[in-house]
Amino acid sequence: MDAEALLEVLIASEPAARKRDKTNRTAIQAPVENLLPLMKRLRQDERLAFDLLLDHTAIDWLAEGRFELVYNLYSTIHGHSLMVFTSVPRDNPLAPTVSEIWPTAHWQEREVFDLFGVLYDDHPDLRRLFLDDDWKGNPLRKDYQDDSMLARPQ
Amino acid sequence: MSGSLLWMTTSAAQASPWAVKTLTDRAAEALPSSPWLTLAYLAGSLAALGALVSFLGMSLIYVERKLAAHFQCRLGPMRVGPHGLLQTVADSIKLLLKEDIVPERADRAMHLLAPFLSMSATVLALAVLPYSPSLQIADVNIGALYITAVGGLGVMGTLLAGWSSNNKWSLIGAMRAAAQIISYEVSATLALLVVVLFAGTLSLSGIVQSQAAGWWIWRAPGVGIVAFTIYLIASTAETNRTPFDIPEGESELTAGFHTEYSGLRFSFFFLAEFINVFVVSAMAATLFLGGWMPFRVGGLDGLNAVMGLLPPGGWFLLKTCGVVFLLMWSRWTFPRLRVDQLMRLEWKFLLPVGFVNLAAAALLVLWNLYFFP
Amino acid sequence: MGRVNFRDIRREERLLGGKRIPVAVLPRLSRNAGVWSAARSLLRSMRLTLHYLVRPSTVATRQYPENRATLKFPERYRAVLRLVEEEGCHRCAAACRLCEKSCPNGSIKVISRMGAISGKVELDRYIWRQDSCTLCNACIQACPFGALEMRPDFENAVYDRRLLIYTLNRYAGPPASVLHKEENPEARRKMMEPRDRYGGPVPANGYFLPNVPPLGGAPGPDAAAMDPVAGKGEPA
Amino acid sequence: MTVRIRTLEEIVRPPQTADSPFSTQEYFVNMGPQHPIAHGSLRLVLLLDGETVRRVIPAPGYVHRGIEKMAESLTYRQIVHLTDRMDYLSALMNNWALSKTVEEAGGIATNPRIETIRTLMAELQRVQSHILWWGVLGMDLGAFTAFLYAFRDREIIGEIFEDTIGARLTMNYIQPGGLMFDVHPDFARKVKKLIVYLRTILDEYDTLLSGNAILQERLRNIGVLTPEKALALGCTGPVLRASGVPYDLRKAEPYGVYDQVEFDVVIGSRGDCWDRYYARIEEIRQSLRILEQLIDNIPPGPTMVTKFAERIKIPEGAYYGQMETARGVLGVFLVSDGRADTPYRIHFRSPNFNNLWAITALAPGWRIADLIAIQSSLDLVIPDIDR
Repeated sequence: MDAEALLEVLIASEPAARKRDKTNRTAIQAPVENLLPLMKRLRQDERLAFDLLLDHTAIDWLAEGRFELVYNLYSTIHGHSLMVFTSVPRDNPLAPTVSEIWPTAHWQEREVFDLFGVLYDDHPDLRRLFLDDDWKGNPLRKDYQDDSMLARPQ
Repeated sequence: MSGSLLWMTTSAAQASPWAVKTLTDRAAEALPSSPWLTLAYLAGSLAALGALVSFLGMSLIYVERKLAAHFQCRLGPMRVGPHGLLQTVADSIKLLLKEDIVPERADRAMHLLAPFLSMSATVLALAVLPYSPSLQIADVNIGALYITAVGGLGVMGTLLAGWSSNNKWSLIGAMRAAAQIISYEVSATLALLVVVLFAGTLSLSGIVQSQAAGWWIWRAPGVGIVAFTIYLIASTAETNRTPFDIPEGESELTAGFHTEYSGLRFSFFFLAEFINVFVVSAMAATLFLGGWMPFRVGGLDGLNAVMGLLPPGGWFLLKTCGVVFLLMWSRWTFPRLRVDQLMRLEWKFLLPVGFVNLAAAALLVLWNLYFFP
Repeated sequence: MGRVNFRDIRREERLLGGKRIPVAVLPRLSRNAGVWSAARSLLRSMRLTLHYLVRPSTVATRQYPENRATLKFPERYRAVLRLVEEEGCHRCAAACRLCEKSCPNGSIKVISRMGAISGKVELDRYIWRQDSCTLCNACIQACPFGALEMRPDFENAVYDRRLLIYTLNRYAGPPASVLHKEENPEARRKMMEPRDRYGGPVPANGYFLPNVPPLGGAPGPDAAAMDPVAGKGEPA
Repeated sequence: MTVRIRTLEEIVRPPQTADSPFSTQEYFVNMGPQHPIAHGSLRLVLLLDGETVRRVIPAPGYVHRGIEKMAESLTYRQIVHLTDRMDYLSALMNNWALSKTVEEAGGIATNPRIETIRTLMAELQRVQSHILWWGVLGMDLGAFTAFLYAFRDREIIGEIFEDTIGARLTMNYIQPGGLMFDVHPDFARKVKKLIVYLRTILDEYDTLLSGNAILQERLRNIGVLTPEKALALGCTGPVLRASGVPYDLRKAEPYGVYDQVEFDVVIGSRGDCWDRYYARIEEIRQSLRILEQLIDNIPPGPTMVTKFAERIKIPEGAYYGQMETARGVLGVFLVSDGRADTPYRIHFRSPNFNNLWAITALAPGWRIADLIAIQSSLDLVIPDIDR
């Protein structure tokens, strides 16, 4: 399916979703409340059939007070790809887990939890991935500070 | 049948131009003359044994390292001494000087004892090996049985080491070792029995003498080579070497049963392994390749005379080195087997084949169906 | 059942995402290798190792300290950063610090001064931290004068890591393009103020590393600026 | 809300003591971070029942350097040298993945010469990486000789890199806008020699290990990964292809000059360790085919299309670029706020990260020795997982 047809199908099935600009791939933006049903449809709808979750990560928009979550999908059946964006507020970063749909999200969400502190609802094993369990703070947040951080040489 | 056996041993003894005189015999001769002489003799032999063991171990380690290197397109040790000849000496000195660490929660007494148990079991086997007609410590009349029994003792050291280290990897290694060694001893013994059947004696020098007309590996048609192969495989497994090194299995269990050992005690395990390789190779040479007996074919006196030019001790060394080379060659070629594959190989393949082979050998002996009976 | 050769690879086309993709499909290995074929395969691999054992010419080892005389490294090999020298003069014309800015981890510090004789900004000290340099070549690509180069001199071991921070230029003063115009050797020498490898703000004089006492003498004036922890990497 | 944050200690509690001296019990054991199998520093917490693996809990992070955080304060050119240090065995492909994404986002068009040399270098690197992996697999399974043969042959490719790039491992060669150097004059001659040599050497590898009955027994039918499961677990690269999915970005989304060369995507028929093993060996042969087609056809042109001093600015937006490295799909997710010459956020989707995760599904039920085989067949590079 080409990009426009894909978007058409998506927006028809998920009215809350809209196209996201300023990306180099087809991308949609969806509110976090509608994320889980949307993701389920993306996986199960035969016209979409996104069977490979390549990547999941987050962006910390400090000034706007939100985290943007990104899901990067690919379909080995149709050969199309899609980026799904959603936002969660920084003071209550709670998102649904998609690890039931794509088991690979299990780890990717743990990485985001570890480095950004985004919490995933119903995640089967929400633990820090890289850092110690007693680590303070989430290093990839823009306001993270610790004693051994170096400033960029000018 | 007993008649034929009796005939065989006596004929072998008569055919042999070598009179066997063991060191124990000589000691017994010296004993009445002076107790001091006996004492000196004992001390001397102890020192000689120690020297032999460390020399054997170190030279085997050197040979192994060099061989491994050249199998792998490397040079191996080159720095200490010419072509790295003194490398193992330097390594042993280093090991001796290293701290001997006992893990805090280890069973201290057992932990300290285990390497010595391992070592003594292998060294005990050296006592009955016939190196040459004039060089054998004791010609026990059940030599073959003795070797099997003493070899089984070695597993105690391994098991104790793994247990007392209080380390899970060590324990897994020890358990694997116990299972493996005990299983493969069965096959090794079955292969050994084939030769015992043909030779009609359990005495090792008797077995050597019985090969005056030819080595059992070819003189016993078919069964000889099969028994030799089984013995070689089983004994490689008993010495815990690749492809049967699963008790140590470096990439699996770090170092298996000796993970927690360091310094002198580690070197004991190390040395024991190499002495074991020597014992196993010497046994294979003695049983199947005629021990110190030159290459002889019954009836071909010309050939036999030419072969007799090399002294028996030389023949023994040559054959043992050949078997050692075979073991090292396979070690540096093959990947490691898995535990269950190892057990399957033993119980489902080697053991049945060994039994059939033994039965066939018994029939051959019964009907005198072998060369130069 | 005949034994499947593991090298019987089938060429086909498969569909992926609507595209036809040429594929090479590996065969399924047969259930069990027979005793004979197994033994043969083992013997074949033993023959291979024996092949190498009996041919000493196949040994790949290079004996390093012994072969120093014949050891040749490729021209482009990156091991140490050096200032390009033209008859004893460097080429750093403006001390413009482009290299310093291009360095991803702050391994370079260029100290410039106003030349008393030339009246222009000239290089005072070119300090390189070999201990943190990743040899990424960015400084060399950034230099507009071609004043820097990487050399394949790889024997750089020292017993004290403070010794890995040092001055690259042998003198403070104008570059080769200026000096070579000066005919009078006496005048030329006057424009070149010698600089030692260690000294001034450079560590041998007291660069601070955690838990490592200075080599001796008081810390230089810029020592704190060179220290990533105390000075936050910000030169004063 | 059912968010429950857990810790490793919570999971790895010592089990209850056995009721009677004869009952068995499962036990936890740490494999790594210091263990011969952890090439690097990987910690696997195993729940064992005797020799049988019941559960694997990977605990990565021992080589975590915060590359993504560091990259936020570096310019796009400077980040390239950090990508060398992720999957150091595919350093050039990592360089390329970042450069490609930056070029795509910043609207930099390269020329055919640059793309051809990049493709050649990437394929050389793939061959080198697979050869090293072959040796390491041999070592993991106890065949130490394979390891040294692999290192001997890897050296030849290392020397080709040294000639052109001046480094062997962390090369920083492929940069946004071009290449650091043009290829060495000797490059084509040496690569042609290498192709001939490797063809014979690969047959030797087959004799030493692939054809060896012991190795086949160790790999055949172990750790079977079905295509559905492989996709669900996010596996890519040879791991996914061995399961029968011909997903190779060189074909699926051709970049470089891959659309101009002929090669086959190697796929397995069962998805066991053997397929993952032999797929890589066969991939070396396919890479040699690609090298052969390109080595005489390097078009002329400059090797850098931008000036180095020129600052690369990327318009505001989120960009995703990806590439097939020796281990799978390396994705670069790049967010620019359009103001600075540094990325606002950069994220690397590393292939090993997802491939390691597959071990938790593959290993349970197999023995410790099989776990070794499974882990080797996944070809993990730990610094790439941790970043």
